Amino acid sequence: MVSEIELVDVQAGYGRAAPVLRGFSVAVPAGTVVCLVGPNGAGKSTVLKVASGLLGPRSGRVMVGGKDMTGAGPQKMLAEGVALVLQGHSVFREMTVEENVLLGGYTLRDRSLKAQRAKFVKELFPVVGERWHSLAGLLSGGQQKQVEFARSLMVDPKVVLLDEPSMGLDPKATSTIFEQVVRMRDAGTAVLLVEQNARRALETADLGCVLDLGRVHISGPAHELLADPQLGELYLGGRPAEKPPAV
Amino acid sequence: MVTLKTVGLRKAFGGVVAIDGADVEFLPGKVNALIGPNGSGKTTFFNCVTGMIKPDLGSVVFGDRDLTGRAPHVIARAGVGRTFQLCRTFPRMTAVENVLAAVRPGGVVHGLRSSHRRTETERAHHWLTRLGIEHLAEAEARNMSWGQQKLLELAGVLMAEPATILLDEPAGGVNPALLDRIGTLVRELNAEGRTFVIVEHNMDLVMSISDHIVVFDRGRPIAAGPPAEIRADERVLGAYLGV
Amino acid sequence: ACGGSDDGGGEGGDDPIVVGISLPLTGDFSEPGKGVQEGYEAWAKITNDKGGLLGGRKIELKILDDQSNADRVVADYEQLIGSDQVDLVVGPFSTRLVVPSARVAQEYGMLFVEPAGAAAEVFNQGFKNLFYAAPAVADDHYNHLAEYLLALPAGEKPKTVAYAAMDDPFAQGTAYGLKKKLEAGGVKTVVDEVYPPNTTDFGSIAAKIAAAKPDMVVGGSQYQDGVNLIVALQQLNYQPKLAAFSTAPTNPEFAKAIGNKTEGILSPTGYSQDAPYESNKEFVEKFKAQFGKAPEEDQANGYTTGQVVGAAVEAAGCAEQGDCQQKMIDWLHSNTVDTVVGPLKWDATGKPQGAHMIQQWVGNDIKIVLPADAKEADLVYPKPAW
Amino acid sequence: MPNASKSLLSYGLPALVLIVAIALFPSLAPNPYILSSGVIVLNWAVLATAWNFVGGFTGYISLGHGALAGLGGYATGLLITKADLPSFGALIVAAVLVAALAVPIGYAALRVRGASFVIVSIALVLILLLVFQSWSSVTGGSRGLVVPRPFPGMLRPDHHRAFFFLYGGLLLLALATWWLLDRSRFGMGLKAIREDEDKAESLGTPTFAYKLTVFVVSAAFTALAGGLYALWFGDLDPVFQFSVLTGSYIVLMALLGGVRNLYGPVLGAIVVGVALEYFKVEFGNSPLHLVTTGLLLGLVVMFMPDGVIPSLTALVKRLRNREDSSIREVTAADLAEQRREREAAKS
Amino acid sequence: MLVFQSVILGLLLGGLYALLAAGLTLYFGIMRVVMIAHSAFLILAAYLAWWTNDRLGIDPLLSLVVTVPLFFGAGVLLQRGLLSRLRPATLTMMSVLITFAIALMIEGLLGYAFSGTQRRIQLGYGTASFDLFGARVAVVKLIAFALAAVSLAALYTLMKRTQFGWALRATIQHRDAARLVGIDTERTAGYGFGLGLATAAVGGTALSLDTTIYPSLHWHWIGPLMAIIVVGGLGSVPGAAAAALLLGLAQSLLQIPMGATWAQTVFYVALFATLAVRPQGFFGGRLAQRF
Ligand SMILES: Nc1ncnc2c1ncn2[C@@H]1O[C@H](COP(=O)(O)OP(=O)(O)OP(=O)(O)O)[C@@H](O)[C@H]1O
Ligand SMILES: Nc1ncnc2c1ncn2[C@@H]1O[C@H](COP(=O)(O)OP(=O)(O)OP(=O)(O)O)[C@@H](O)[C@H]1O
Ligand SMILES: [Mg+2]
Ligand SMILES: [Mg+2]
Repeated sequence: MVSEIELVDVQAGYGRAAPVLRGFSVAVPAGTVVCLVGPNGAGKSTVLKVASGLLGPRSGRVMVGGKDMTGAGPQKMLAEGVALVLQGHSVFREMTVEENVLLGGYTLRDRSLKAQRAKFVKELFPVVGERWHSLAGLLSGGQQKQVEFARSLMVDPKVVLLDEPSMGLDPKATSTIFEQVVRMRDAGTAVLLVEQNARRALETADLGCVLDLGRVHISGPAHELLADPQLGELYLGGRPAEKPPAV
Repeated sequence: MVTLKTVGLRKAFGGVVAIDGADVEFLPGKVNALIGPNGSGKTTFFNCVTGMIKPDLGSVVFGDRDLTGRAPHVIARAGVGRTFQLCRTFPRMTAVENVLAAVRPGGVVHGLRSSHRRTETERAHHWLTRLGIEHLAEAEARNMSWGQQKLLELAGVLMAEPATILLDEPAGGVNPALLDRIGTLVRELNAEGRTFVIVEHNMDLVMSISDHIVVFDRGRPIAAGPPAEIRADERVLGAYLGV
Repeated sequence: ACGGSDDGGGEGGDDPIVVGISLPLTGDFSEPGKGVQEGYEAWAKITNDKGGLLGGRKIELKILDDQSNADRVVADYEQLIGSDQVDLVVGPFSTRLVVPSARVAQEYGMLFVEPAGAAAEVFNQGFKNLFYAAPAVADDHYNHLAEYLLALPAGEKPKTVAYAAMDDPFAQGTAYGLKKKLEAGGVKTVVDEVYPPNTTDFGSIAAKIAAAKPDMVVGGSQYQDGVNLIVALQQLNYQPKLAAFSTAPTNPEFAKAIGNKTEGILSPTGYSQDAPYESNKEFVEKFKAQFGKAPEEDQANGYTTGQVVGAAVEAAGCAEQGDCQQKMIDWLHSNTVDTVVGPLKWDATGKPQGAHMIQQWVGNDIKIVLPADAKEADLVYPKPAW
Repeated sequence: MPNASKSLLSYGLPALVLIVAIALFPSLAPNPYILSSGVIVLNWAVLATAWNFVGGFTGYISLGHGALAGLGGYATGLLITKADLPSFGALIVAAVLVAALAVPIGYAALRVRGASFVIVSIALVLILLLVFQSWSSVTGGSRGLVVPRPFPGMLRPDHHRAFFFLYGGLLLLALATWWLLDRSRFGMGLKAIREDEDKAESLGTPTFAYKLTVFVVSAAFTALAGGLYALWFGDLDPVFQFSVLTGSYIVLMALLGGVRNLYGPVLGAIVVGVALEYFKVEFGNSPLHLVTTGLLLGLVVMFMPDGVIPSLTALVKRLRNREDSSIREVTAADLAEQRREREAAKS
Repeated sequence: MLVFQSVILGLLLGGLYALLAAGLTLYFGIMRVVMIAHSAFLILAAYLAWWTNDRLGIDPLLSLVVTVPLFFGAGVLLQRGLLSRLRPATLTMMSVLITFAIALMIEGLLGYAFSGTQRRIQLGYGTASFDLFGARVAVVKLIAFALAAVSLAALYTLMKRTQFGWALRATIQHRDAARLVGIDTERTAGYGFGLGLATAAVGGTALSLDTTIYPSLHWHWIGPLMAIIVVGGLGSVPGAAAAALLLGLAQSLLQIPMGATWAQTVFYVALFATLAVRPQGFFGGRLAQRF
């Protein structure tokens, strides 16, 4: 079976510095959620930047739908159906929420489709509708994150790359996002998910992949990784519920 | 040990009322948590308390000092340190310099003393080590990943040793394995007598380390109490946890 | 003039006499600067064609560009005197540059004849080595016009005058020289505007003048500001009985620049191609041959400077740094030199003792109308509409 | 400590070279013209170093320092002519006055950051030009101001020599001050402001007081250089004293050398100052000197935005060890291992 | 009477200021580039208009046909070749210097090609004027004003109403995010810059109709224009236009009691007043930094 997106033996890094990714491979088939976890600075965001075309790999290949897209920019990648939601905050701060969301559909020619999608995301994230006309940069951190996610939902990509989508979100919004991930998977989308909320993410994901120092440390079905005690200690944190509550 | 509290704090941005008459009192010498849904005013509350923005009404009281509307550096010197939600580091300084820069420089004249003193540098390395980013000591902050910067910022605040530490989402983007250690760290520092106020959406962390939780909704506190009580509070469940 | 030239020529052989000059070939004053340069070049060529000075020593010009900048002009003279060891230096263009460069020359003990420092401040710096090679300083440019106007019968005398002057020692000096004399003669000043040298929009100044409806308008102008002011006045359809502007109307481009609406405009001038002085005929003729055009005032100023220095050299019988310079200075202080602008003599401060002629646009030509003994046409007053 | 020897190499050695060069230059200069060019270059060096107090530490780029120098010059000249102060007394008083004036100027200008500050600094030059041109009853307007000679009767070459040493002393003083600030906490605070002003403030740095102080210090040195220039040069004209071009030459010099480095501005001043003289000789007859200056500035910004000194150091470093990874790399397992060891050692 | 005449003159002048400031606003407010060379390009365009008229004898307005596309192209090249290579973190500061360098080069080349002489277009209708309720309105000034008004309106519409305007703003605010929604950020930023320079072409031509030009004239324009965009609120085209009209008017009226020189200070007084009272400008403008 052809994977929707596949990175093969990728080497990548920033500027002249030593490589961040050193022979990294991952494949995400359609209708699958692959979760990437790893310590801070392991190179998770770098993987997504390479997969979306923001960062060209030094060597290795990037395949989309079986096609070699190595070195293609984000515009071409988007045309092939690859979309990325960045880590941190990437709203257009001095544009309104409306402009932000509608720009998500920049590549859509069909106006009615755009309107329909906008309506859908407004319903999904009530705050987007409520603050439709305010400048996005004025929203709270979590609200901005929701606008960003809403923006990415304006198109209907084949591959979705999510970089810590739940960061800064309250439990309700986090659930919405995970529900949406599941819904996308069920619709046949390939999802590559980076999460520090690792346990929750692995519970949702089909496959897991632990990244450390730019290499795959271990990969396999998500539930198996969850059960691995050594992994738990090194990457996933002890299960807080098992600890005696602090006084 | 001094108490941090606000009385009738209010801040509106145009039509949006971010904080709506908040009376909040944090327990001195304890780990306090401030939780609430997105947009409930937590960050704005921090900004008001630390002088980054001026409240429209109400006052911020620190012990017996009224610090309402004072400049941020004045409040910082009164012993309140903070981190930012969208983390802020000094991008073209190395990690060690970032941490060293957090040592309170004091007034202009006082500031003429040499920096980089041996003991201080050692302390800076100490904090980097404890937060697991010692290997990045000579790297510039702009070349770090999100989580690494988050940790670096935390190291800076800890280096400054304020009596009261406000953390805005310290766990956002930090690897869970490290999170446990941050929790332990907070507890240790708290045992040394520091007061913490932590804004956080990671409920596991909040519940495990805090002594006292204040819940915000739409700019005002709707509940306050120990974790067990908050966990059982229906208003909290409805407003925040969404169950 | 005296026999010493033969001895001088004997020892110096035919070493050229190097004359160092700094001129604003670029920057704000580059146009007049180039004019002065042509004057200097004409002087060197004409003199050399006649066999040079001191019995056979040719003149060699060393010209540096000061970019119209005072720092540069000082560095230039510093370089010319200190490093290039020139024999003589002569002045740059514009009052702003003359004062600093005269000081350098003074501190190296050099004679300094200059073609362009017409403003009063040049002469109250206490320079002992400076000579202005032109008939009159700025304040005296309009002397003949003032006399003429004040001599008119009471009914015809202009009653009100508007002055607009560029904030520049020279340009302002011309207008204020006239203002002082007219005010003393009871003529009222109704507008007195000073604008910075870089002004390009004259709408408001013109509006103010037009609204005051004075009988006469006087512009203390360089070139372009004068043109702009006249155009702005014409846009407002203001018709004075008399209009006098310094410098601008004598420029060959002037008529075209204001769309040929030049009727009756007055201007002082220190030089006329048709002036009857002996050396002038030679100058005009040879200048035309060299540059293919007739000389204007700037060219004449440069040439005059050369003539003055040349006379001093011949009189002193030498041309080099050192004691010779003081000899030349002393000679110039006590003698008169014949030049293309007439005989020149100086007071102790180096100020020349003469006045300018007044020209007026009549038909499509500019003619000398004052003083009476030099006039080519009668002054038309009140002037026709422009 | 290796740090100490490194700082001796990067601070002490150049200082020694500089002192020796200043001491010897006047006797080596072949003629007074070269000596006067030396004075000009040293003037630039002082100005660029003074500028670097603001530009290098706080990152606020001022195109208006030319105006502060002009103010220093005019203040010196006016104090001599109008208040009858002795020349060097006037110089000191003028520097103090300009420093005092820098407080309100800084107060207005430093309220805004980034690009707005640049605009304000340009506006400062233009407004002072207007004032000094128009207020002619005091300043002499566009007629200029003549500053009496401090050493009347001194011959010009000796005059140059005296001022060369005065400027040399001032430069060393400015460099020493910069160095002291650089290694102080005050300097650290200023650098923090350069990186992130809000963050610095939240850490307890009184950012405004810091910025203002360093601006005043910078203004004082700039005014001293400007005043010295007035004494040396003797003629002040608003058009040249208050020129954006002067300010931009200063910026060019500082940037070229490297603003984060003690000797960067001096090096830049020497390179650009000498180049300016050279261009003048080479292209004297055309406005191409503007083009070459522009080109040089453009090249610096595009290819060496950090300046010559840092670029060279980086190059040397790269040639020495090809793989640029000063960062130790550790995996989560390594970290866990280290921690365990430490804990074991503790107990 | 004099006051009314001054009001007319002030408004006509303000219109020109508005157009020129709009270009600056475009770079500065939207692209974070401080474009010191804007007024140098302005003078360049004015020179080209003068040259067309002087050498070819045709109306200077016709030079627009060439200068507008030429400047647009130059803007695209400038952005792609130079500005886009600057580090985003230091873009604002470094752009000051690089555009300053360009200004110097333009000034130097103009001086080289046309000498430092002041030039002025000589038009048949140069001194023509008509009466408006007792005030005189010069035809050339009215033409300049009309050019400015039309270009401003076009610019505003383009920025607010078109897909391109949105894309441009998005590109500047978060380049990576803009690329990720499918915007060709390089091209967009290049076109944006070209647009700004195109306004300089129009403004320069309008300027050349009724004033003198010389190579170093651009310094004279930088101050007032910068003041206008700060007063108007960095980044707001309507704000810049309003501030321009207001300050043009104020300058013109203040010349009556204060004279030309002191009247110019109104720009700087307004600048400092704005910074003291409302640093973000009086007519909208940029978002304050959020924590
Ligand atoms: N712009 C950059 N320039 C240079 N180095 C960078 C840059 N961004 C990241 N790095 C380095 O690359 C490594 C991997 O970074 P990356 O952002 O991919 O990590 P990550 O796994 O996403 O971490 P986190 O969980 O903290 O987000 C880090 O060590 C970091 O220091
Ligand atoms: N500068 C501002 N201008 C306008 N509105 C603002 C501003 N700052 C905050 N707000 C609004 O105030 C409300 C509270 O924001 P705040 O950032 O305090 O929320 P928060 O509790 O920190 O949320 P989160 O958990 O998402 O970080 C939000 O609705 C936000 O849009
Ligand atoms: Mg990451
Ligand atoms: Mg928040």
